[in-house]
Amino acid sequence: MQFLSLLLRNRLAAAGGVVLSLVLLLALVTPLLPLANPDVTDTANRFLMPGEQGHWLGTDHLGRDLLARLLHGTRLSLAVGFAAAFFAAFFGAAIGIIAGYFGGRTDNLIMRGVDMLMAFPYILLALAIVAALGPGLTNALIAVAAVNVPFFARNIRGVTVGLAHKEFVDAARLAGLGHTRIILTEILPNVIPVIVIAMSTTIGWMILETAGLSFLGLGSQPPQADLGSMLGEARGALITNPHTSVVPGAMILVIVMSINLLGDGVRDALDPRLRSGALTRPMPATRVERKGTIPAEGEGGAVLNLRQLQTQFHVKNRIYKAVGGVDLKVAPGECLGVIGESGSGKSVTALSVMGLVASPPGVITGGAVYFQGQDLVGAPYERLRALRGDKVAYIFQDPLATLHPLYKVGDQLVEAIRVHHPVSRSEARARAVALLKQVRIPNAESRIDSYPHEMSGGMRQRVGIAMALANDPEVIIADEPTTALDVTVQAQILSLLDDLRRERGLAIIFITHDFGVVAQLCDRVAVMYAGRIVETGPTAAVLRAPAHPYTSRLIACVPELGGGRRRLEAIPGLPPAVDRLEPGCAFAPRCLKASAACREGDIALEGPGARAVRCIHPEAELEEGVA
Amino acid sequence: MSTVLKLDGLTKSFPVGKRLLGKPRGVVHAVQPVDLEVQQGETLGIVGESGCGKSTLARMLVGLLPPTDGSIEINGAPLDNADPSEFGKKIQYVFQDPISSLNPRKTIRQVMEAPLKRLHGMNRAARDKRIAEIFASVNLREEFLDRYPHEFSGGQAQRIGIARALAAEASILILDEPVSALDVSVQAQVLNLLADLKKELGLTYLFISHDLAVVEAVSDRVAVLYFGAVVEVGRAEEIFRAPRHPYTQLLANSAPVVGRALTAPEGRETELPDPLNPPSGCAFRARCPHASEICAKEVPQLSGQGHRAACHHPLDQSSATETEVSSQG
Amino acid sequence: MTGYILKRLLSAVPVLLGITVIVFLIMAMIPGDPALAILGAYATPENVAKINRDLGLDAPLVARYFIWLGNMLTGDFGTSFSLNRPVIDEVLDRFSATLLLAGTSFVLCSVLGIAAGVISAAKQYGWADKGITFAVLLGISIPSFFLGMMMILIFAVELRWFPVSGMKMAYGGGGFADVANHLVMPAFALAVVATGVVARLSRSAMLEVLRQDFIRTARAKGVREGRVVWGHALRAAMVSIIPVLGIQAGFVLSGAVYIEMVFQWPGVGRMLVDAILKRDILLVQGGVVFVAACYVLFNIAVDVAQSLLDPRIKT
Amino acid sequence: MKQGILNWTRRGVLGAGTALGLAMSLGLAGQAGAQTPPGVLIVGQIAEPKALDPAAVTAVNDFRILMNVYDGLVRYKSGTLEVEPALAESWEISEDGTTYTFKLREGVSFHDGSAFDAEAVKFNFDRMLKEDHPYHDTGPFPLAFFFSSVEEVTVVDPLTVEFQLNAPYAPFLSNLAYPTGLIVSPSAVEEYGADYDRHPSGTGPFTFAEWESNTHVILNANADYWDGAPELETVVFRPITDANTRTAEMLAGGIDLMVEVPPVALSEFEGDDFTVVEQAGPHVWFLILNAKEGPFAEKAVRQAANYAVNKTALVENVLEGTADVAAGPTPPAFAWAYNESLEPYPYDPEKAKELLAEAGMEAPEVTFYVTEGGSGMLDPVAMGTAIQADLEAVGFDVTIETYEWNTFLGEVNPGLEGKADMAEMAWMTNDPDTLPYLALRTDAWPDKGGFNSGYYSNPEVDELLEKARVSTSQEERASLYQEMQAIVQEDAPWVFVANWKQNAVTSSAVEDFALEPSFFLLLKDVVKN
Repeated sequence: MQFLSLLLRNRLAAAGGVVLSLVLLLALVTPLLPLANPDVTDTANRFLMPGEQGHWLGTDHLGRDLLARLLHGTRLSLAVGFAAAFFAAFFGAAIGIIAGYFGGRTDNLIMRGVDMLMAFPYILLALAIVAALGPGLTNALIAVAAVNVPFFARNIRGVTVGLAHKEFVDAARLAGLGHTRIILTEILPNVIPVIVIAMSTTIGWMILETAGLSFLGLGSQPPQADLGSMLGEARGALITNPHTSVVPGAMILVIVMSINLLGDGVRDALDPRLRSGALTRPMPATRVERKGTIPAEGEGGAVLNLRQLQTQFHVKNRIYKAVGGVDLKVAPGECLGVIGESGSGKSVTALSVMGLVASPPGVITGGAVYFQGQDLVGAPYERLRALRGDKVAYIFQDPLATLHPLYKVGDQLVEAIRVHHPVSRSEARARAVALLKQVRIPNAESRIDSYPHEMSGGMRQRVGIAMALANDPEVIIADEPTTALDVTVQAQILSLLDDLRRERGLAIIFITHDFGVVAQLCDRVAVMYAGRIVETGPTAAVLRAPAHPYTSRLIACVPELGGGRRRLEAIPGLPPAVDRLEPGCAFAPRCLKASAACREGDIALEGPGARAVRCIHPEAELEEGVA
Repeated sequence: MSTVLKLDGLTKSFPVGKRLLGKPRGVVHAVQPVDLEVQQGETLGIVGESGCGKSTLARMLVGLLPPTDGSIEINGAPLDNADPSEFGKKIQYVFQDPISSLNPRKTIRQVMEAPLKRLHGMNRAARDKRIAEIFASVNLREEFLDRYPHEFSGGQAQRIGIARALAAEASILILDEPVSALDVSVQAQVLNLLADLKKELGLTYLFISHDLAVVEAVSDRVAVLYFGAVVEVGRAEEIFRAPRHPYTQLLANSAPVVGRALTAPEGRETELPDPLNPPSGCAFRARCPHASEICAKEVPQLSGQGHRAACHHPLDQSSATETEVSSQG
Repeated sequence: MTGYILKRLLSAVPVLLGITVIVFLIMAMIPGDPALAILGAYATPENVAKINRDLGLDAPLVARYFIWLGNMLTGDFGTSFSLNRPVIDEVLDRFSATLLLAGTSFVLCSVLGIAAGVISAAKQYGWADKGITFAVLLGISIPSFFLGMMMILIFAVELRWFPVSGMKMAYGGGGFADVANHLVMPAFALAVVATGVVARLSRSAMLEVLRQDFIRTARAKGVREGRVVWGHALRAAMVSIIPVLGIQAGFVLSGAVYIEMVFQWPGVGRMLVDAILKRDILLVQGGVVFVAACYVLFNIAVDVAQSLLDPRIKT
Repeated sequence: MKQGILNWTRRGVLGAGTALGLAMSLGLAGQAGAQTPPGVLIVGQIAEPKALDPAAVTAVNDFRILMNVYDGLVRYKSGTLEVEPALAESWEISEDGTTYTFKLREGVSFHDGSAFDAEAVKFNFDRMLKEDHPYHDTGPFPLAFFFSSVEEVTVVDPLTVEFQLNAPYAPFLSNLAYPTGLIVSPSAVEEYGADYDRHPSGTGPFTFAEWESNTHVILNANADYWDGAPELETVVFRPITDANTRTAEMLAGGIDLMVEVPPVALSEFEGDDFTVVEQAGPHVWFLILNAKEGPFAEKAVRQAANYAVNKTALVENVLEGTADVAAGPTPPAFAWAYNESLEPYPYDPEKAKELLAEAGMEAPEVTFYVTEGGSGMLDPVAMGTAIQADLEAVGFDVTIETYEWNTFLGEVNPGLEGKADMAEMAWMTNDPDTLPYLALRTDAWPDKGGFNSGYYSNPEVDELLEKARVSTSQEERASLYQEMQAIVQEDAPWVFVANWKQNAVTSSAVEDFALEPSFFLLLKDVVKN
């Protein structure tokens, strides 16, 4: 049902569907319509123009009624196209699933055969098959289906290979299922959408191909005609009576086009990535739709100052308030930790600074980002771009995904430099080597010519850091830079960052979910929950005496090394969904201290000096922490 | 207490650069010969960094990968995965990624019914009853049964995964990074649930993780894996507090801990050895501050009583984690 | 790299052998006697037997296959009885014409298709995207032979902008401008479908890539948007576009059959259709094997290009 | 009125294509349609020639080129199918009809410079006929059996050559006028061997210049031609296999002369820019009826079929007047042998129904073999479909099976028994003997090596044909053939449908062009302005 509504929402697909249903309906009722007999010749009245003597579309070279022939031809073409697609899909899928599921030698053998068939330009194979079987619509159907089997087989095999290694297949095996049952109940349901997509996007092609064979005279036999053979017969009179060609040609076009439109719609509706709107292209900078007043920067001294920043995701009718009014600032030489669980909005906050939140669906809806006193929210793209990587640099989480896989790391570094500084390539390269040395990459001179995949995770992240340092930025925003790394490597990267910031007086905003990391690296920490900061203050003070119940319980959840076997504290319930935030404290439903007041109005983030907490019932009275 | 799971010289190697005919170009020893015993009702933690072979080991244990060599015994009988419906009753697996271990096109009920039907041949009524029991024990509501996997959060999905494993009524569960995809607040929920279940049902766990603190918190004993081999085994409370193998010590020192100053625990070659071209002797020697000549010649074997380590120069039992290893070794 | 190419070439050998077997078997299955085609209305049983003897068609199937294969390995593809000409000469003549047509179309469809796809993706949901999407849809839905027919009617017969058919003027032609002039319509008609397919795929590949983290990295570095799209994103998208180009080459080669028919282009596709109809077995076999071999080589070239582009592919 | 609407639709298509046009006009808006220079004639041929060796080819398409490069000993008199001297100035036939002595023209030389003489004639026939001839392997020579009655060719003196036949064979002279009898240069054959077919050298009005496969064959004028130099400087033969494309090329000015204009396109060439030329030829288009089994075993049913088919409508509408209704098995182009008194079966569906009723046939089921195309087949699919409709109108139940030409021949030539009741067929011959002798005699049933695929048998007809074949008197032969035609028409072994009027179109720049009944294309006297 969801599928249908999705399909209908796609206007083009719906239009295609309507046209196709009309054509199908016409084709179905053709025998019932008061049409002339399509095969009765009337050679005296040949090549009548449309409308003449009651022939709506005129007559062909034997005086047969074109409308009747067109509708009957459409029936045939559709039937053959669908049948060919079905058979090709059926056999192709069967072969593909078997090859992909069993793998190894079976796969090798089958796929070599498929390769062989695919080594022929398909038309040669189709022609040869028709030549061997003799002309006729059934044989053309067989040929078209046969030449398409390899395409399906290869396509489905690829999908099956991916599925066969999925964990749920392993799980099914452990649940006692045999191969046949796994194929039928685990693999097949997941392959069917792919088959349907492949079919819906190839039926049009199949109709074209069968029409092509008929056009060459190898398909339907007279007096019966499908659209292709109508076109083939009409070709002789192309110049004198173009309407006899245009009628079937246009019909093919209409059918194939409506099928393709619908097929695209089916694909879009079935493809989970498309369904979630994931295949939209992020714009160069996040969309800004600021409502309300722009908050002033307030007291200075910070190199980067976020004021009441709000970023939302607009997905269809839902609004996810990922960042719901965040105030953060970081001074030169300072390291600010932002900590939170997934979905707390910490990464979105970081990305919003330079307009890097993917948009659509991201929108910055309020607040300001002051960099050296100037508001960047809504700044022209070119200004943002000039700052990105130059004054404000980023380090991202997964260095394998965030480095371009096809460029050498050196080239990526050189680019980062040359985008902002008009230096020669060789100069930039020398600088890149120096940067790699700074981040303690051994053999920097040779490593510079490596591709990212040739490096280990730790080395890659060092490259990421080098890239962030390339233009001596004022601020580095590090978004979970060590999460994907092993502990031993993480320790090295953290100590490297720490050294660098002390050497260079960098301001760092460090996003993480790990209290241990924050404790070791950051001067101050801000704790985020459901898009807002619930507590902030000097790291040591916050860790020692967390004020917000969330902070304190979260710290208690984290097992610390050296405690031996024990039971852990847990927070019951789940973090709230940010598209359905209740008024008041977002943590209230999970909080043991929650009172009615917690669920009422907005609670301010307040506290003395450097510390602040957004809670009515703080765990402890705040003391002014030491930064 | 009896030994329920016994691994004897379990080895897995993958051929690399397969050719159509003839021998492969090289062999990667993903798991070096591993000997381990797990007692009834015990939780054995296995810890190691990425690429150390812990998942390969786990997959061999549940018969998803055939071992190259060695044997697995369950309750004294060699493991036989020829008949999946027999095998599944002995040992079950909980996957790392809770969502992708559930077939996106099946309802939770269908997922839950498979083991009951295939392994235990229950009829419909019996199945419904059993599912209700299991769901109650993992704190899941029965209304979830008719939903599809994508409607669940990671924590819920992982409970479903555990529920499925329980449905098989196997006494041994292999837990492969069961909480690493979860947030800390949810992670604790799941870990506590696992602990409760174990007590109630008398299960035996093999708990695999890269997170030292988590492993320590849930395990009776811990085995440390490095480069496909067990380098140290010992009681959970001892192994990180007083490691005997330098690698274990390195791990313990690397874990970020509140209140400990930030230092780079290691400055030398940090990368794992090349699996296609493994070093002679001890695989850790290139990173080891104590490496000597013998380390390059002989592969160290696990030695000691109870707390065992595979090292030619084991650390003194008394040396505590606080002893920082000089980074330039 | 050389090793990789050699390895790929070697792996093509069994594929090619398989192709020879398939072609040979299919041709052996085709009913109808080549002798009949030679003799036409004068085919008496004696004459037929004599011609069959002359053509060596009276030997057993397996023997014929190996004789044919052996000859082919020495470069002797036999003689076409319908053309009375060595198969290899005819195939080379015809193939060069097809290469010109299909090659031009292939370049057209690659360049236009990728450009359209990239623009379409970069301007997603904008007017350019809608326009391109519609044009692409029209392109992949129109039968190329119908398009060709209409083009002849309009641009050759009515407007006389381009010649109707053939590869060059019958008399005094053959210069670059002349051939190019003859090439415009058929190359365009042939390229339409493939351009559509390439554009669609390029668009989705680009959309896929533009969401990747490394694009965000490039933007975070301050790389200009033009370079992000046409440099970073396109380069990564090429990894999935190139294999499709390889497949499209096959489609263009296949589509050339119709286009060669409609425009009377003296190419190998039309030759093969004629040869199949005339049961000119040696010509069909030789032609198909030659075309298939070229296609296999082309695909190896595609793989090599792919491995040059993508350092992650082990060579 | 019709013209008006027609133009309007053409506009419509034009309009629809304008968008496309704008895109295209960015390309090379070229100088297409440029006229070819005077003196150069571009001929739109129907196919690529197979070879330019007259002994090796069978197709009319190739003959069209060869007749301009070579001469035979004799040729057809312009506008007729009667032989006249060519390279032979005169000849004598012995009383018993087995020895032919030819006196050759003096001072003729081949294009390669070698002299034409009696040795050359002997070389030509020995090459074709004698398996031990050193150049016999430059074949195969599929039509060599035209001369299978020749026992020996003897050089009497350089300008006299004698043919010894093993039996009297009346069509011998007209076979000599056929392209298979054209004389090639022995020295060229010796020089090129098997490659001779691409390096032709004859004595004809044009010399071979260039053959680029699939593109053109170019001939240049032979200024020293013994019968006077041709008017044209150069002739270019362009193969355009597709009739529709040929038409488009003609309309677009890409060719000056096209042959075999598709009937539907003829209306395009009305007006001053083009000249349509027509010529009836020795062609007959008919339906073979299976007289051995099935409904057509009955003569009345065969006649019913003849009455049922509306031949006038077929030739006028389907074939747009490019053919005449056929009356019997012999085409009127063989004027001397044609029975003028025969009238075609009239279109009379009522009579057909009566005959069917008399024969007690109700809705006889008929399987009808139709071909997709083939030499002389005149739009066979459309014809077959229209015939099917006509037959069904009087009560037949007709199923069409369509085959590609060669497959079709493979099905039809071995006989229709057990497979079909009716098949399309067309023959073009150079002698009134050929078709009936090969396709109507009892001894020509397929199992005896003939082409009588419908198993017609009438001893009277057999006798008449045998007699005519050995007679040396044209008059006697004429009366025998005429008698045969009357009997065959009555017996109706075939449905006699049409005699093709071959056509061609020339642009207004071409003058003095005419088609021959032989269907050859003779360009010696053509002028191109």
